[in-house]
Amino acid sequence: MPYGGAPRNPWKEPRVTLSIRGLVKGYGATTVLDGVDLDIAPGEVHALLGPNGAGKSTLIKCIGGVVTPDAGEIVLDGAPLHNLTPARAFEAGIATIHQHLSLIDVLSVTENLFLGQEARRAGLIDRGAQRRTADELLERFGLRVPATARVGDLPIGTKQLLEIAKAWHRTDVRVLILDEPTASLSESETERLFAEVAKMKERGARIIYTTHRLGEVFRIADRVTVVRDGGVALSGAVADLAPERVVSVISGGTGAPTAQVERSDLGAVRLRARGLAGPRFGPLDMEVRAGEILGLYGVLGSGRSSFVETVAGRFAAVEGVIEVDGSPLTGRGPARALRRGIALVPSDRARQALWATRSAADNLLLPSFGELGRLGLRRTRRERRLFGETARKVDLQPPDASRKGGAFSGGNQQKLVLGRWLARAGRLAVLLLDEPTQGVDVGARKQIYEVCRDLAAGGLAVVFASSDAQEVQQLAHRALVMDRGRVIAELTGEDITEAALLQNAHQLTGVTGTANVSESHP
Amino acid sequence: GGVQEDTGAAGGSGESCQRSTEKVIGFDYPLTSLSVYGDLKRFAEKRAGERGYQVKYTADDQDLQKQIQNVQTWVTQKIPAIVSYPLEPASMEPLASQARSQCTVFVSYASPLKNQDAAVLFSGLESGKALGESAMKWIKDRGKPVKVLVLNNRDLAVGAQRDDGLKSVFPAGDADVEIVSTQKAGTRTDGEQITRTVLQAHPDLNMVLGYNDDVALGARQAFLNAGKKADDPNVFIGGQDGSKEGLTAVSEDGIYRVSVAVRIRDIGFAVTDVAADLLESKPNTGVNVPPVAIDAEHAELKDYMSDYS
Amino acid sequence: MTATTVPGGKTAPGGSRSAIDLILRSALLIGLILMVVFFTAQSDLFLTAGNIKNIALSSAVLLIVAVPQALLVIMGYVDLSVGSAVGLSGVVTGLLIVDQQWSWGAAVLAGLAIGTIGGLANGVLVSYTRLSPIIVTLGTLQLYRGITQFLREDPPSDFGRGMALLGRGLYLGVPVPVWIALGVFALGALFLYGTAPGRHVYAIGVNTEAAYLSGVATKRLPLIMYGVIGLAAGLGGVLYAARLDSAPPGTLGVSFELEVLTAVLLGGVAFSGGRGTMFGVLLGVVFLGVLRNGMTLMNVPYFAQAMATGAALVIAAGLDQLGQRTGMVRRVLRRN
Amino acid sequence: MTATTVPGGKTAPGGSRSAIDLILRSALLIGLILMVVFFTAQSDLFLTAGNIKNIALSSAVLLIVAVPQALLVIMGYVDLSVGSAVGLSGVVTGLLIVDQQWSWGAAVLAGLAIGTIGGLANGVLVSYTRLSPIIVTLGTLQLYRGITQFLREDPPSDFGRGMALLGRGLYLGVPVPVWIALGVFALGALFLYGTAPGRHVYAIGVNTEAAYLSGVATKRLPLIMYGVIGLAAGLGGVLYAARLDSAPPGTLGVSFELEVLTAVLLGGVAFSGGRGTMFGVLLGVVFLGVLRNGMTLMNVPYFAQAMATGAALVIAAGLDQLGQRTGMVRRVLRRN
Ligand SMILES: Nc1ncnc2c1ncn2[C@@H]1O[C@H](COP(=O)(O)OP(=O)(O)OP(=O)(O)O)[C@@H](O)[C@H]1O
Ligand SMILES: Nc1ncnc2c1ncn2[C@@H]1O[C@H](COP(=O)(O)OP(=O)(O)OP(=O)(O)O)[C@@H](O)[C@H]1O
Ligand SMILES: [Mg+2]
Ligand SMILES: [Mg+2]
Repeated sequence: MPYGGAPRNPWKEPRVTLSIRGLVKGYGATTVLDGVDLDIAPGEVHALLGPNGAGKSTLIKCIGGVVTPDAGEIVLDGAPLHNLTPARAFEAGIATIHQHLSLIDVLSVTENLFLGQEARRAGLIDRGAQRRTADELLERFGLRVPATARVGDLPIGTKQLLEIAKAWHRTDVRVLILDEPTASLSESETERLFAEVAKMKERGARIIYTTHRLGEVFRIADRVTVVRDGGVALSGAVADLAPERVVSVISGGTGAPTAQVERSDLGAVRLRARGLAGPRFGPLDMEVRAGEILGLYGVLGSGRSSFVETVAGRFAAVEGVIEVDGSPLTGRGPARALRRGIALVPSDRARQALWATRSAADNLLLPSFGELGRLGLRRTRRERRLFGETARKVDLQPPDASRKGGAFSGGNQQKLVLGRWLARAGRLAVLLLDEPTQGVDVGARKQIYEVCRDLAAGGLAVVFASSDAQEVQQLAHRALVMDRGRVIAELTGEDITEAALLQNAHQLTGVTGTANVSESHP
Repeated sequence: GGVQEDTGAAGGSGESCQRSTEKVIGFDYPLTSLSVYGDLKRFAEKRAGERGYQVKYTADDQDLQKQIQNVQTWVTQKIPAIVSYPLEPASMEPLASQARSQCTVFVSYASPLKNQDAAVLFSGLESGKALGESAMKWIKDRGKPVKVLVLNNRDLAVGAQRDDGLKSVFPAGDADVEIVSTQKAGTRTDGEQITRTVLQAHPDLNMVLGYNDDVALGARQAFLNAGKKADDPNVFIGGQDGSKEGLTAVSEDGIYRVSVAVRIRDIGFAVTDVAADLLESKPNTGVNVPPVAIDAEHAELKDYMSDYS
Repeated sequence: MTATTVPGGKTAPGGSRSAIDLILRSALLIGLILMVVFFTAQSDLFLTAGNIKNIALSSAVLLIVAVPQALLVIMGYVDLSVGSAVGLSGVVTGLLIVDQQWSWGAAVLAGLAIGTIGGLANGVLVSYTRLSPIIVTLGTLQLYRGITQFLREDPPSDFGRGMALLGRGLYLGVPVPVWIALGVFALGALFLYGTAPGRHVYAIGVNTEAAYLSGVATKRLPLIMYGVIGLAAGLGGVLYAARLDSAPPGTLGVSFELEVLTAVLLGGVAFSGGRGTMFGVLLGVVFLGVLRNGMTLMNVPYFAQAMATGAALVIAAGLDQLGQRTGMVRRVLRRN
Repeated sequence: MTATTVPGGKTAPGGSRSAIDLILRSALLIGLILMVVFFTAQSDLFLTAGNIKNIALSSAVLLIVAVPQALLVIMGYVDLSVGSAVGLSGVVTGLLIVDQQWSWGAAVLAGLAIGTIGGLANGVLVSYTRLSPIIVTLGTLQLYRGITQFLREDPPSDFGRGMALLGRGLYLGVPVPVWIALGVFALGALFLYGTAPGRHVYAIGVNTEAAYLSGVATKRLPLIMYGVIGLAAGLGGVLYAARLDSAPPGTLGVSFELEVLTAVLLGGVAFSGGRGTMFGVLLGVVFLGVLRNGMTLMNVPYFAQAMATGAALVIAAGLDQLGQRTGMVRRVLRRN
């Protein structure tokens, strides 16, 4: 039950819409949105699609009062909304779940759910009331974390669900905006989310839904709008739109990623884990060969990130050995791992990978500056050349060396991080990617897959963890399904289908002790 | 209301008191960074040794709050006798009266208090005067106009007293005297830096009067650094305290012409003697050591210097 | 599933948080206890009612200003001008009584007002125009000191009975300033743990952006808090003046800001913001008070006191860290 | 849509940074210029070769320590113990010459060594055991001062010709300390812009976790930098002692740390780390030097100097902000 006053009865509401007219927004020199129109009726789920950097989040920020549009108006139930702030937006009944988490790590789950909307009694926080609502929300979203848990200790997926849950008790929601809510969710969480969205829909909320996982669109959306190059490139009812059409509009003709071709000519074993155990995973054994792309699939908390991060040296292995090209990895720390050619593209871009206030050049070349220099001094010409080449390979948009990392769109930020290792591929043996295409559009996704394949073809061993079954199917030569830190199933080539992955990951959930199926593989 | 003052029975007087037999004296000297401090302690302890007393010290690092806290601690601790150099006399009064009300001997150092059993005085006012007078004398003898830089520090009570003393006799409306600059200086570094700059503005600057030897020595250094001769007859630099370095500089008979000194030995001894006498109920109203302007010709220069290790 | 991966995690601030932190802090607490034991062994005067009263009295003003300072620092701000604010309000109060013959009550109110205004000035500059808190308050540190010395060159003194009671009076055998300090502490704790703005303090400190997106008043709250710390500094200045029965413009409150900062950080408040508890702050203040008092009792020479204090700070910081580490989860998050 | 850019970026990554920031800083630069104009109008002595040399000399040691301090702050660390480190090394050098009859060269090296050791001690505590930099260096600030006063109660002085040349000698008409300061500045700039570790300084300051995962030595680099700032402080102490031809244990370098911090922040280095330029630091140092010198020349009374300095800091901070705002992207990044 939403906290704060009795909800007005949605069925009595007139069927007028949320309508956006001629919205214009630019950052500095660049115009992002150039006259966007959008209408959403009560009880409608409207999918807002577009390539990275198209301006989806910007549009959403305008509606949520985070940024002020340069022109255009936003009308809700006939009343135009002027100079919005996040606080005012809440009052108007607009609840936004932003693409980037807005949770406070040191506060408890409950306190985060109520942040800015606390239940008060006599000027003090009504902990009892908050706690009750919190428990109910956690139940609804199937989150089995204590309401007193410190959010900073929760895995990213759990955080994502909490972020979403925040909107559910806010002031009677008239507009619900979800900006890539499933980016770091796995199937089961996604299902729960959709169920809740459906309820919201019944209550007559207008729902804007942004995603790069097009499958979802055709499951829950009523209408679709694709923004591209500052304007609306396509708008219509889901019913009369073919997926291929949508994809090609978004990707500007690039088309969707193609499925992986079977590899037979695998090289020598480059990465081997023997009885490796670390925080929240293991012990497990694993081999990855030169030219092979290995996918790790599993539900949230199954230990994939912990595993790859341990291999990359972020955590110390509790037991077991990691071998690169046959010789064991000694010492600790990413620097050591890197020297042995192990590189990681981490899952939490903002926290683990990006220098938001530094230039694209610094973000892309930081690990390479040393090697590019001579006698300890940098050689900017070589740096510029390498930046140019790499930016081209990953198709960075815009390919501007001096632009701040934080000013790139999600997908392009990811390209920066990937490019960081591509730029020194020659020195790598193993590339680890954690949720490599989180928040990346179909076009960029395709390019990232191609980069990964090139790297593998170049003799690297590539290992990626993903919560997106489709991604595993498309990218992996071989897939391991993980649960509670153990490998519970292995699939190769043709057998890697979304269905198979989901089935293994879920039906086996709860079965313990079936560890180390993977011992049997070559 | 329920609130009463925390000063015990007000103003206990010396006679009516039963003094402690414990032979301990607390010497609270806040300006630990002054170069005279070490020798002062030495003499106080020398005499204490002779009379079988132990001397304790505080660490106020020139901080009024800390001084009050520390003396307060001593009062509660019932140290038999306290000799205190109050950074801020008014602030010491309540403590002094509280101390005396519990029959602790309270001797004030450098500036007199209302609540005190006795005082070891060397007037800051007199000290400033003495410096001013010898400066005026030098000007008269020389009979040429001078440009003066005054380095004062009124943040400290003693600094203010010395400054007042100086002002009262200097320049006394003398037409030949032009005070081109008056600046606050706390340390030798300040003295050097400020003098260096003022020398830029007034290359003919030829007199610096410092509120203590440290800043004056800084000024002297600035002159030397500016290439002035160490015995330039046209330059007068004067300081106060009669610190070891100050007197050494004076003895070199150069531009550092005066340091107004009080006999460190006498004061050090007095600190112990006054307190000890009172503890032993011998009458002692304290001492007043007169500040003397010591110049190179001064007869006692050697004796003063011999006080230092 | 994920539930299992989260060991209890009762570490969020709030009722539960303060409890945990009590344990987290305990390392420092143990350090304090050891120190007390040591001093008691050294001097039988240490653990006397009179001496404890001393320590409390000399820690009172520090605590009064440390509480709002901690709140600011947790929010990611800081006020370094408190030293001069203390001086300014003390001197203003003093000269109003002495030169203008104001009643002490009125003068005290004026002193508090001055402090508050000074604080709000900082607040406007820092939270609305987004200037660097450190540089701005370093500036006003000088500015307020200058004004103080401009107002009066030599100290006003002799403020009469009312002030005497305020500064040195006893109520139920406990000095008035100590009562006030305890009141301030209680209010601070209630605010931080009991009220919504209290929660927002952490939110702003950890992630201003996120707090803003959640509709928290990310600018007003710091502004108000600067006003509060100004008020607290004003109170401190008044109490000092009352206790000293004089207000030296050049020295009243000098370097007090560093003492406050030391106490706050010693108490485990992270300068980068987002972390800290009221209990920790109390601990930091008491730690410093006990250390100074004990060393004077033991007649430690001044240079040795400096060394000991320095060493104590470093060790205390170490103990605090130790406390932090005990949080299992934190160890994981802090890569190791 | 965002096609307003050239592939590969028109300017060198390093070059562009400093170039952009040069413009960013310009607001403060203009403030400085206005100040110079003002003082020149006030006193025709201000813009004389002699006085400029004098300003340079007064700013030399400040610059020498401000450069490594800036690098530390950009990395998100800080060293507040430099004031005492200056005192310690100055006194050690002095007493080795005076009491131990060491040659001045040897004594100077010893002074530098002491400073470096002190710095490394801070570094180990801060970067390896992860103690709070502020609290630790506030501790060593006291510790080193205590040691200094323990070593020698009254100032050693009269260091002879070698020291005199070091502290006051001229080379090509420019004081030796100024040459040294310029050298340090050049090295600092070369390091920050011309070397890989220089880039890492920013990376650590902006996002330590990301730097760590990218193989940056997130602990060794700060440690080394603490050693360097210790060395610089040692150098500063030696130069002070040389110029004063004496080293007062109680006062040499007192509150120097605040001066350094002020200059660095004034120069637009963000205390929270990640932002700052060498040019800005130079600007901050010069700004303070000119201000102090000009006011002394004009014989401004003490309290007025305090007020003016305070106001100047606040205004300068404002100008710096203004500079920041000119960067479009930054505006947005700072949640518009
Ligand atoms: N703070 C900012 N400063 C400057 N430019 C920005 C900023 N935020 C976004 N932009 C630019 O605005 C454009 C739109 O960004 P936005 O995040 O809205 O795209 P998006 O459609 O949400 O992309 P994604 O699908 O990756 O989330 C991008 O080109 C981005 O570079
Ligand atoms: N309970 C936890 N305590 C501390 N850190 C955690 C916890 N769970 C995950 N993490 C860390 O948070 C980051 C992301 O969490 P994530 O859930 O992706 O990792 P995971 O536990 O390996 O599960 P997954 O299989 O979903 O990756 C990783 O660095 C992981 O090590
Ligand atoms: Mg987006
Ligand atoms: Mg993961």
